[in-house]
Amino acid sequence: MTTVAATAQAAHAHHDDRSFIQKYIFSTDHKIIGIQFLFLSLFFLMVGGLLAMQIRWQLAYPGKPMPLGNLLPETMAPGGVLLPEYYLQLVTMHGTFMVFFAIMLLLVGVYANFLIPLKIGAHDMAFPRINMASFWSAFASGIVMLMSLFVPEGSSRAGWTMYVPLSARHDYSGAEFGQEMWSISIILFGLSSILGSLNYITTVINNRAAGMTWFRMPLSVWALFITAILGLLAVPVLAGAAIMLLFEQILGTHFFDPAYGGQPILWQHLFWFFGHPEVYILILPAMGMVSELIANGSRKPIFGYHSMVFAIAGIAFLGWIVWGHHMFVSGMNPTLGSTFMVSTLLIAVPSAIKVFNWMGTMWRGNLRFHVPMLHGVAFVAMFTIGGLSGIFMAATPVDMFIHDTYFIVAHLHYVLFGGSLFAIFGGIVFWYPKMFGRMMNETWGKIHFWLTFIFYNGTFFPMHIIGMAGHMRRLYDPTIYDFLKPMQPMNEFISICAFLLYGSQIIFFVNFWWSMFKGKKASQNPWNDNGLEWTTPSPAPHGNWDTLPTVYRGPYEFSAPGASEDYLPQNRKLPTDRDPVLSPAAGH
Amino acid sequence: MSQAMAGAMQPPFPAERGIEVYNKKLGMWIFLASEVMFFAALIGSYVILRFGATGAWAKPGIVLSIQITAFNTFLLICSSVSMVKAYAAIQDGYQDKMKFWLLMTILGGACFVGIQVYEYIHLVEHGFLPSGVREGSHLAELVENGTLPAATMGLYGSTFFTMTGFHGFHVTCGVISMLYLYLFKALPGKYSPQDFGGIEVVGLYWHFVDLVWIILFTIVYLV
Amino acid sequence: MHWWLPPQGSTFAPDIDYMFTAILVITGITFVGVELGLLWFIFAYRERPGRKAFYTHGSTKAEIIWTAIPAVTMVIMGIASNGLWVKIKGRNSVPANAYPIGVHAKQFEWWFTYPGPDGKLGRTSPALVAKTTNPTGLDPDDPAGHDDLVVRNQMHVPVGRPVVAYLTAEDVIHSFYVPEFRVRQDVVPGMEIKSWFEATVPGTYELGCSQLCGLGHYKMRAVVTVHTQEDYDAWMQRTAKEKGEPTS
Amino acid sequence: METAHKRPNYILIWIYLAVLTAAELGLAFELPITANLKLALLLFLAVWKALLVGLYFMHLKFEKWNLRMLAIIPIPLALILLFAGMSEHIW
Repeated sequence: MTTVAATAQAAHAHHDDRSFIQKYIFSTDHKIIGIQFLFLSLFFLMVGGLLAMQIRWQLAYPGKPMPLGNLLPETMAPGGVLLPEYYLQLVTMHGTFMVFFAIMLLLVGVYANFLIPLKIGAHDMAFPRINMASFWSAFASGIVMLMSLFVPEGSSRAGWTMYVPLSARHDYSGAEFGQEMWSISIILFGLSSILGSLNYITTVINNRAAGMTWFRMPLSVWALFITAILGLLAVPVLAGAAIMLLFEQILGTHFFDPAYGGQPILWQHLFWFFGHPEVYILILPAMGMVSELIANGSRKPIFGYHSMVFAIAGIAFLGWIVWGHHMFVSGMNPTLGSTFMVSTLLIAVPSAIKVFNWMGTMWRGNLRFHVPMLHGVAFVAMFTIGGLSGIFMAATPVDMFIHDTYFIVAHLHYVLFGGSLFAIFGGIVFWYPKMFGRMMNETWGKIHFWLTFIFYNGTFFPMHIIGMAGHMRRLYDPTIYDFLKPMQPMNEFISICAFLLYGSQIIFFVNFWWSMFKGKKASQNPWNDNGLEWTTPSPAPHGNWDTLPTVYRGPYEFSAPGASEDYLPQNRKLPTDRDPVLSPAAGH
Repeated sequence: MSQAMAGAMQPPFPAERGIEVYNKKLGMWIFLASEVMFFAALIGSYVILRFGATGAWAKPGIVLSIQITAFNTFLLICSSVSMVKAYAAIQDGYQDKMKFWLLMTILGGACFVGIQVYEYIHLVEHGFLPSGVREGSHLAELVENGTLPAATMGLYGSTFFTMTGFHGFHVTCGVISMLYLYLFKALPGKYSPQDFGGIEVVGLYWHFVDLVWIILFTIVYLV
Repeated sequence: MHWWLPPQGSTFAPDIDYMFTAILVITGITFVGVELGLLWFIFAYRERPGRKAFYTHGSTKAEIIWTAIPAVTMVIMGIASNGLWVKIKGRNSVPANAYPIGVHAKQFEWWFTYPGPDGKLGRTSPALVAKTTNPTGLDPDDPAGHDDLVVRNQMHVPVGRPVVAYLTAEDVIHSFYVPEFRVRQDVVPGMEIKSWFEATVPGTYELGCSQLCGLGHYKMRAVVTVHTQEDYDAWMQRTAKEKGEPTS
Repeated sequence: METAHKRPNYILIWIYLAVLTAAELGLAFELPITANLKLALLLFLAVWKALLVGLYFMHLKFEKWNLRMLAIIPIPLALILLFAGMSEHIW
């Protein structure tokens, strides 16, 4: 079966006779699907950012007409002044788009699809057609979510966490179709995510190349593998909860309706039981990729490879028993609060191991500051802030004060933007040659990096300060409160930085599209990296390799003594290397 | 590892690396793991809601018919056995036996769905809805005279229809995929003792659906 | 512009601020250490011609050190926080002599019930809520509720006396939040949650809803006035006179 | 094809399952035992039946440990969710 398929694919590599639609639209090639996911998620990243800009305008200049705001329909912003109902839609959809359709798709959809087969030495995913189904259900889900903004009454207004009863009843939130479309979209998204995850897990377990033992796998593959396990087991819980929410809306069930004995807290348990593993779904792949970028940029083996793997696994394991820290003040059993506090604090340990190991990797390296490396180092610096500010929230008494303030907003953006997005940008630049066969422009990449880095900190660091002063989240007009009025200058400063931050992203998008057609042609291994993906031409052909590579060592053998260059590809056979033993049935 | 051990319960497909379980079967097991979490969300919500309910829960046998469902349970167990018989038959190379048992499984599953649809229609006629008890129905009278507790009937309806509904949906998917196997794989004789992955993989799904029903039958109908 | 935590207005505030500061110091040291280390490495190990990176796969000793130190710190921090947590929110944390005030949240206003001379709150039930005549759903059959005072969007508390808020919500989840008191508690429909605090400084504060509760979330604001006991009693008498019989 | 283990007697498992179902039905009647004991017995029987299906029909008994692990991993997670949710009502 496999061998037959392998031969067929190998034949394709030479002579690709698929039609355009088979090749680029309903493709089963993991690389094309990864690129499809890339376009989809970058689109949602842009849309999500645009929503954030409107939020920031309203917070800085409440009640003033927004520039270009009169382009929006009357139901959103009459005369360019945002309505409260539209503001809540912005808040909800910004969170939903960014978490589900931008970052999660970028990390899991794009990188897992593109990198796993290339990095473990497989022709394709274990189930290429399921992979295609996964993309198209994510696509459908995204369209439904996007459309919900334009139905009568607009999209859901209950925040991306959809706390019931607000989200469950029309007379509480004022949104009917939009709310139902949110649930439907999330159910579709859950399907896509589960199909993707089972594919990634099967592929990593079964389709590794000869010699690619578990502990020779690149850390990005480890991270994506463990992320897939988290997604596989967490997302169905969200799908179940979304189904209950949908039934609450269309069938009139009473799961969350206290008048009939339903429990609003149950939704929070279900949501965060998914939601916390989700947080790690959004950061673990970034951590894995950053390990690649930093090792490559430092020209040094990753410091403590095994403990990096165990730290990923440890974070994933602890991720299941910490969800209650989102609910310390929700009316949850306070004894559970104590338990969740301890498990949450313990997560700091594997996170610290990772940060110190990245620093250990850079220590006495030969640091080459190409654009991906810049993003990798920025990830470490910013993730440190996000991780440390998490400790404040883990301590229950402090959380009681800063919960639902801008301190939380700052924290989560330091992890998701300062962490995940920097890794994503770095990763796009790093693997761009393998995707499109050309390099992205280095100078513009550096300009984009520095502008992003500066304005990003200008946007999110002050949020810690206004959060400490008690600034609540999701306020349409903070000037209603006397104690928040003095913070308006800071809000303006944040907003101006936010606009500049969004503006800086234009550089990236222009660079991205320009390089696709006009960029410098990429060689097979432009970054002098060791991974298997660099042993196939750029861009990688259909089927990846004619004959699968054999692996002789781990992925981070940079600057090894005795090697002629400062890198040593995983598949290069040295005279001292022995071929992996492959019995017909057992091949490790 | 000995050759015999490695080949245990697997068709002798060309060797694949990893844990020596062929991709489809491994993929199905991974999918089932996520299904466990899906049903854990639905069943867990039911248990949590019922455990936390302030009033008593309706006694078994008043709203739901235990007799019909017991028969349905038996039917599903039988279809599980026939599925495993089909699997054993093709392992031994008996094409006709395999086709017979597969057909029996499909019939069993289809009957199960049919009976469940009948049960739903019957329940709705009597006034049992996902939103609770319909005004002026037979069940509303029972609520009025105290046979059924008014406070928890809403939750009862919500959880019952959601759990059994999604189970029924899974059974339907199983029947459809088995029908596909029967028409396009089994009848044209594409299975052999060397290649029966489809039967084994869909069988795993089918047994899982049976297993979920065993739990549901106990905690929804009998407790 | 505030650059620090809000003024301290309750007995919890010093403890919580101390905790906050302690964590800030610990994380601050780590932060400065990591960022300085990164800058140093960026400068010292930048690429120069002819250099080759030091080939190493790690050091078990170093890893044990940087696993153990955070682990110990976190466990200590957990133990320290838990004591405070149990004092604030623990099962039996509400002092026996706490003065009860009913807090009823609905879209988008706060209703406060004061116990009157008998010092007891009347029974309430969601089924009895009527928009204008009985906003909090006081049960007319409960004699303890006959002298209760129901006031909209104004919370008055005596200084130096533990106050326990009985939090109920009518429609969606709200959150009771007074920054100066460092108190926050979600108000969940279908549950009655007790949250206590002791105000220390007389004055006027703002109470905000800090859980998204719908369109008017941003203006779901109430004023908290902390009185001395005498002023409080005077306020109570004045309001009772103004209101006449507050319920039924 | 030779299987390395003796094939279980599927009909015997079927009889087991039928008998256990009958026993459960018997427990559904009014019996002179406490509700909690009844609940415990019913759950015990349900788990027994589920185990029979899992171990014999799904061949978990004859699989290697790593596949069994895969089947077992979600169960503690589901139990954690269940008990955390239930603990809301016992404090």
